[in-house]
Amino acid sequence: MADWLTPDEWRAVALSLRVSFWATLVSLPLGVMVAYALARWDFWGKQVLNGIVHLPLILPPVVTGYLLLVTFGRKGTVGLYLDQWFGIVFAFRWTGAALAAGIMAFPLMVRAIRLAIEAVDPRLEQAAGTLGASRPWVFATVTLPLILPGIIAGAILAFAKAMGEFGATITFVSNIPGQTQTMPSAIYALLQVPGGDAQAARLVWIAIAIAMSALLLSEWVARAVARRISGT
Amino acid sequence: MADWLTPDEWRAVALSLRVSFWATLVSLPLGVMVAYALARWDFWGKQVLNGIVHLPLILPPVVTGYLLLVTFGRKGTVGLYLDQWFGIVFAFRWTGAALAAGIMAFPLMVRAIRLAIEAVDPRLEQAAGTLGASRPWVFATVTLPLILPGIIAGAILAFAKAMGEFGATITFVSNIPGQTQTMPSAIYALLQVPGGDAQAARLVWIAIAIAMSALLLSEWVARAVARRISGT
Amino acid sequence: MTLQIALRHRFAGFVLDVAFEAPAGVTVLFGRSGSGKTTVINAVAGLLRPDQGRITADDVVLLDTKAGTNLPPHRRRIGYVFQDARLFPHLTVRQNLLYGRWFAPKGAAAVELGRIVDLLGIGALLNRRPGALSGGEKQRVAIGRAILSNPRLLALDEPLAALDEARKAEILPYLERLRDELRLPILYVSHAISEVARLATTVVLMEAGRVTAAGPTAAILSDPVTAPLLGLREAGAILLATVVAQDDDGLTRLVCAAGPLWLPRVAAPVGASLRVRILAQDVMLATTRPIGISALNVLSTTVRDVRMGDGPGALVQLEAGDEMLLARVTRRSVDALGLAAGQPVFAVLKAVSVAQENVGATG
Amino acid sequence: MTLQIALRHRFAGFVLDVAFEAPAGVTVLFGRSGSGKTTVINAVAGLLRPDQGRITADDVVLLDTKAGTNLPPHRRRIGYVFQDARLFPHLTVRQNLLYGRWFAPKGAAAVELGRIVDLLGIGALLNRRPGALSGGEKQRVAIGRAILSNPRLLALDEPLAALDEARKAEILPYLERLRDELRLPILYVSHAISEVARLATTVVLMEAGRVTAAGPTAAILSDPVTAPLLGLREAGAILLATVVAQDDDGLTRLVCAAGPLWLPRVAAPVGASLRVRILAQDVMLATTRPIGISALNVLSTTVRDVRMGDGPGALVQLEAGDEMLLARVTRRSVDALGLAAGQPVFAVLKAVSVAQENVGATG
Amino acid sequence: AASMKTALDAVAADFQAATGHGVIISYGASNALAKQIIEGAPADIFVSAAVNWMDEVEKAGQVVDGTRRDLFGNALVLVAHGKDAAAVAIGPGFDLAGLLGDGKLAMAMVDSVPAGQYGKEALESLGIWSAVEGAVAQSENVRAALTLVSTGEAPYGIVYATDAVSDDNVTVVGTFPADSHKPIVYPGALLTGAADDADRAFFEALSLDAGDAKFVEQGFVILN
Ligand SMILES: Nc1ncnc2c1ncn2[C@@H]1O[C@H](COP(=O)(O)OP(=O)(O)OP(=O)(O)O)[C@@H](O)[C@H]1O
Ligand SMILES: Nc1ncnc2c1ncn2[C@@H]1O[C@H](COP(=O)(O)OP(=O)(O)OP(=O)(O)O)[C@@H](O)[C@H]1O
Ligand SMILES: [Mg+2]
Ligand SMILES: [Mg+2]
Repeated sequence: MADWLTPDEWRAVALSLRVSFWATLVSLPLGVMVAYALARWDFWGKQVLNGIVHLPLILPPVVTGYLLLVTFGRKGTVGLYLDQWFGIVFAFRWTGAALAAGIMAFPLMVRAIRLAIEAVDPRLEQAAGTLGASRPWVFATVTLPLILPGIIAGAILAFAKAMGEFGATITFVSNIPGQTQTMPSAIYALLQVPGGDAQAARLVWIAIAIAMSALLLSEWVARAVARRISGT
Repeated sequence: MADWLTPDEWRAVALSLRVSFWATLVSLPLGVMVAYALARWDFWGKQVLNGIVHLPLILPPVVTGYLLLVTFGRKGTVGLYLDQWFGIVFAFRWTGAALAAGIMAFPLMVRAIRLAIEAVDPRLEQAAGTLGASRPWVFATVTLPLILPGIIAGAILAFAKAMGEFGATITFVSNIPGQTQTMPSAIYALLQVPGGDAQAARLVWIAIAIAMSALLLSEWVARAVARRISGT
Repeated sequence: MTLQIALRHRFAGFVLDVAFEAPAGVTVLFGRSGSGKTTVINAVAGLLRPDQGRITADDVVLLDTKAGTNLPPHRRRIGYVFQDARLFPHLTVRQNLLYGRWFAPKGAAAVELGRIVDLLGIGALLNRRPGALSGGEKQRVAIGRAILSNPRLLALDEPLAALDEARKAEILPYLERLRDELRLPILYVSHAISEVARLATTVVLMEAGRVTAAGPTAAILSDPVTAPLLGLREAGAILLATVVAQDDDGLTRLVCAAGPLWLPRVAAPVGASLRVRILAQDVMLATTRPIGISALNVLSTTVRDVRMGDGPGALVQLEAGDEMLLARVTRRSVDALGLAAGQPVFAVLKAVSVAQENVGATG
Repeated sequence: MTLQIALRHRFAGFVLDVAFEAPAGVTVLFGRSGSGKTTVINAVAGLLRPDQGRITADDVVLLDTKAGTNLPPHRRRIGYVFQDARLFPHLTVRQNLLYGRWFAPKGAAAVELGRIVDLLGIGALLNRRPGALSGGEKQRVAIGRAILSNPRLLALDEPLAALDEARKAEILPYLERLRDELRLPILYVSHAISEVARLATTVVLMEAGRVTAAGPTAAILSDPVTAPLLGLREAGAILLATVVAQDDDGLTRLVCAAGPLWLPRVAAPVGASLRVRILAQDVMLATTRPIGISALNVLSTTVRDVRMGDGPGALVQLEAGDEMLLARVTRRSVDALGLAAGQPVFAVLKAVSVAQENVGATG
Repeated sequence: AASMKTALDAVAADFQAATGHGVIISYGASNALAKQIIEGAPADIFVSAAVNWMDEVEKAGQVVDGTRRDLFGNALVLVAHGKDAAAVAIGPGFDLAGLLGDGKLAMAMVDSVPAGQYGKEALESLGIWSAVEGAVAQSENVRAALTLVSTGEAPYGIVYATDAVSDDNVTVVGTFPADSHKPIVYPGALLTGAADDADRAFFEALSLDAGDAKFVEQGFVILN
């Protein structure tokens, strides 16, 4: 493999995997929380939250990237303090790419999980309550297992989106080989070069192969979970 | 309003609305069909179909745009025949922008609808069968009404995505003011010019306002539907 | 219409293997929880495809796994009342009730909506959605929905379990009428022997996936061998009786092979022929005709068989003409009265013992 | 523990307005479908917040809308068996059964899993998931789950409706033991009067959202005014009797205020005190002591009241010492025997008429 | 500027081989890179495809005084789809509209992307902008415009000479006169974040003969 991929490409593949994995993993708990709040609670500003979650979908990715840059950049409103107080820097790091990917994928993840939560029969949650389970326990022992297919769907959507994310990422953290050059960035760069198409196509195939594997895996897991729930 | 938007911007707003609306509307029936097939049927090549549906999510938008170009372009493998036989041309038309937006939004739409279908209790469909309803009727009278919240969710995701779609669209149909210059293209163009930020921000706000209205509307409809189903 | 059913299916840990015939009328599937009743009905309705099996309704083949025939549920037209009501949550009660109408063949003998609604007492619920109904209300709507779909066969899975006695007493005669007037064959699952005795033309006893006995109701109920399977308290025989007169004090006079019979008012015209189930435990035996007692019915019979039970009881089979009667007494009484085959005895029966639900039209 | 319940709630088209007390023991809610029984239980369990209401269990306030107190369901610890089983589809039967264990206070008197599993006959199902259970199996698991959660109160909404007689006969004595041994208060919804008579300490009759009568079981069942509300066939009185001897021929000899009483074997030691429900329709009256009959029990009583019904029947209330008995006879017999208050009569009762389910421990 | 990738990569590789210092190059749209630099991107050298974005960076005080210089130049060409399209003479008032027929003219965005801006300027100065304005399909960047021509979607396009080099499906049918538009220059500068000698060395390497050769190969014009 190392033969037919340049080290830069190779690094792009590894980086994309790392970015997508962490973007998905870290945003998952938050996604579940937000989805739960949107599905089940009524609170002031609910529609505002809902809107904010959808924002990355609506905005051209470049805009999201700029917003990220001015917010989480080294001199950004938030980035500045994260750096000063916690030493956390997103700008031009792979973590920033993960942040961008996570945010771009967030609406997809939340919507999938939310749909799953809305489909849970509240009477089962009531039953758990009468058996002594408090709200958090009901969530952990009844709601969560029942929405697992939705969580898997949300995670795979997020992962796929993170693998393909380009506009916001390149705008936010630029396109630095080995650090922030994900596969889409690498493909983009190759497409800018006369004769880079063949090389780009190779990367595209790799991206497809990775995403398909993840997809198949998720389908398989979701199926196993669904079978368990349907009881056969 | 016409005061503070240039005619080109104004046309971009109108075009974006048109493109998103039609992209959503036309892909909806197909989305429902594909989601149903993925959720309920087992057929050869199911995972291939699943993969293809997800492809636009995984690929950098530029690549998707490029593939659209070589497929549905005037000289594209499919486009050629569409033109010759039906006189349908996508290239450099708003219909092409709608096609690109629809395809980019398709995975999101399908996933939302699929989750909703998977949550339908098959025992209700069985009951409809015993009452004399054939498969298509069961679908129309039981499944479809029950997945309405999922369809709404899928539609709003698709609409939002279509409003924000940029990379594939500009690659496929380029950026012709009044014909294919959607809001994201317009915003992108503005961001390329030093000092264009303020104007871009205005367009961004309009995009947000439109998408939020659509979102609120969809939430409201989904709520009404859910209330009907829960029976209170 | 005769339904021929032969099925073989295995779930993990459960094997269903049944074959029986359900002739016109009501066929009751009776058996303990988990004995496979619902599974049989599901197969008949086409919701379960058994490993092997053949189901025919007269000459229509609903299923034949060998020949590869498997009519889809909607072409079987079986009005199925599920054990769980399965109402459509997005439709109002009225829409639920009328759902089957859309698909019913045009011109089929239609049952009126208003009639069913009144019968089931769901008039006030028509515009509600199922989510806001009580358990019994749901079940009633489900019954209405199945009947109104104009089915060729009704399959009722414990339809009355969630209902109060009063409501049951209203619905049962209606089911009887469906059976008799529309000549609608009915497959009926029930744990309540009174429903069985009243409605059933045929009884199929199931146990752990197999049929242990099947046959005409009267035979099964008065057979001292199968009776205990139904629960001893419910053993009893069915007498055919004819209405002779409606007396002024609210009693109906009938005549059966064993003599005259007074029952609380039976809503049937003079001359009508009825099935009267007499529970074995309601019959008292006397060697001499008792006098000064409140029981109105004293029938002359002959002991045909005495079958001692394992416990303190005994089942005495009595003959009156060509009809059979069962009496359940203690072994102590058998000894005290010296009961033996061939001995004439008087069977004493209180008029009020015979519940309305045990008097049915012959069908 | 005494439960005080006062509720007011309105749904579109239905108003619930009840107030009653459920003392220790079993309180049965009895009423027609849609009368509000489930709604009451939901409010007690905390699943429905009524418009107004106050519910206390001894001095724990579960709900007080005026004071704004509303204990969440999980802190009420009410083992609720729902009308629809509501098992957790993602857990096995065993996990469903043990679900409440996680949350039960440590050290509470624990009911053993094995015991419940045997009782409910669900041993073979433990590793299955609810999706693959029959209707009755689901209901049994739901009962087990509620009991095993170590609740402070059991609320059972028609728990036995989907079960066969044999299974019911096994579960009922167990519920009785729960009531007596663990002194677990039970709220019980049922349409089956035999369950009511057997289990209930207190009966609450409901009709269209209101309580029409409430009180100790014996009083409600033997009251000629409330009895018809329960269904005439089920009217009957409860006699207190003491076991005197277990005879060899399978009969148990008891003694009650009206004299000796023979019943089919009662599984209770000599000296035990029992509640025996005697259905009005099983009692025959005679002006002279009958002889040569199969009925073993002839009790000397005095007529206390005769209440003519609308139809052909009459309810005769009999006195024997300080106990009451009810007999249901025809008006024709009342006339023929000249029954009137103060007249001594013999009440004739077959031993086998008294079903096992009508003999319960006093509780 | 992403269009320099081939040449820059080659120079960087040589530089690394010679000095042992690795070079990390981030390719992107000039505007995005400029904004990133202004927002504190850890960049040492900025090479822009547009003068105005370099101006922005300079205004933001990110450029080391005196290091800015115009590195390369480029030419604007008219390309046509196909291997052997007929050459056209580009001069004032030439009939581009007639050439196009009902086809489109592929360009980079004419108001924002440098290549598009130069192209529009050239067409204006030749007096044919108004004739073809309605037929212009504006792409995100030059490469995308080239792709449109390459796939035959648009019969003609205006791109940099450097981009037209290697595409077999397009033919350069004419070059715009250098005086029809502002000179196309790629300014480069050392950034204030840059400190060490290696940075300076590489910046120098960009303009050394060896470096130049690489760029010339790609069609760039050397300006220093
Ligand atoms: N999908 C399934 N997988 C495995 N076992 C099953 C499945 N469905 C039913 N069974 C088992 O088959 C047996 C028969 O089930 P069935 O539902 O026919 O019983 P039933 O006679 O209707 O009982 P009930 O009166 O309790 O409703 C039960 O033991 C049940 O556990
Ligand atoms: N959410 C609701 N909205 C409106 N009406 C309701 C709602 N829930 C219950 N009802 C009505 O309140 C009445 C009482 O319902 P409830 O479930 O308490 O009856 P029930 O006595 O348990 O009846 P059953 O024996 O049939 O289960 C019914 O008429 C029912 O239709
Ligand atoms: Mg069943
Ligand atoms: Mg109820």
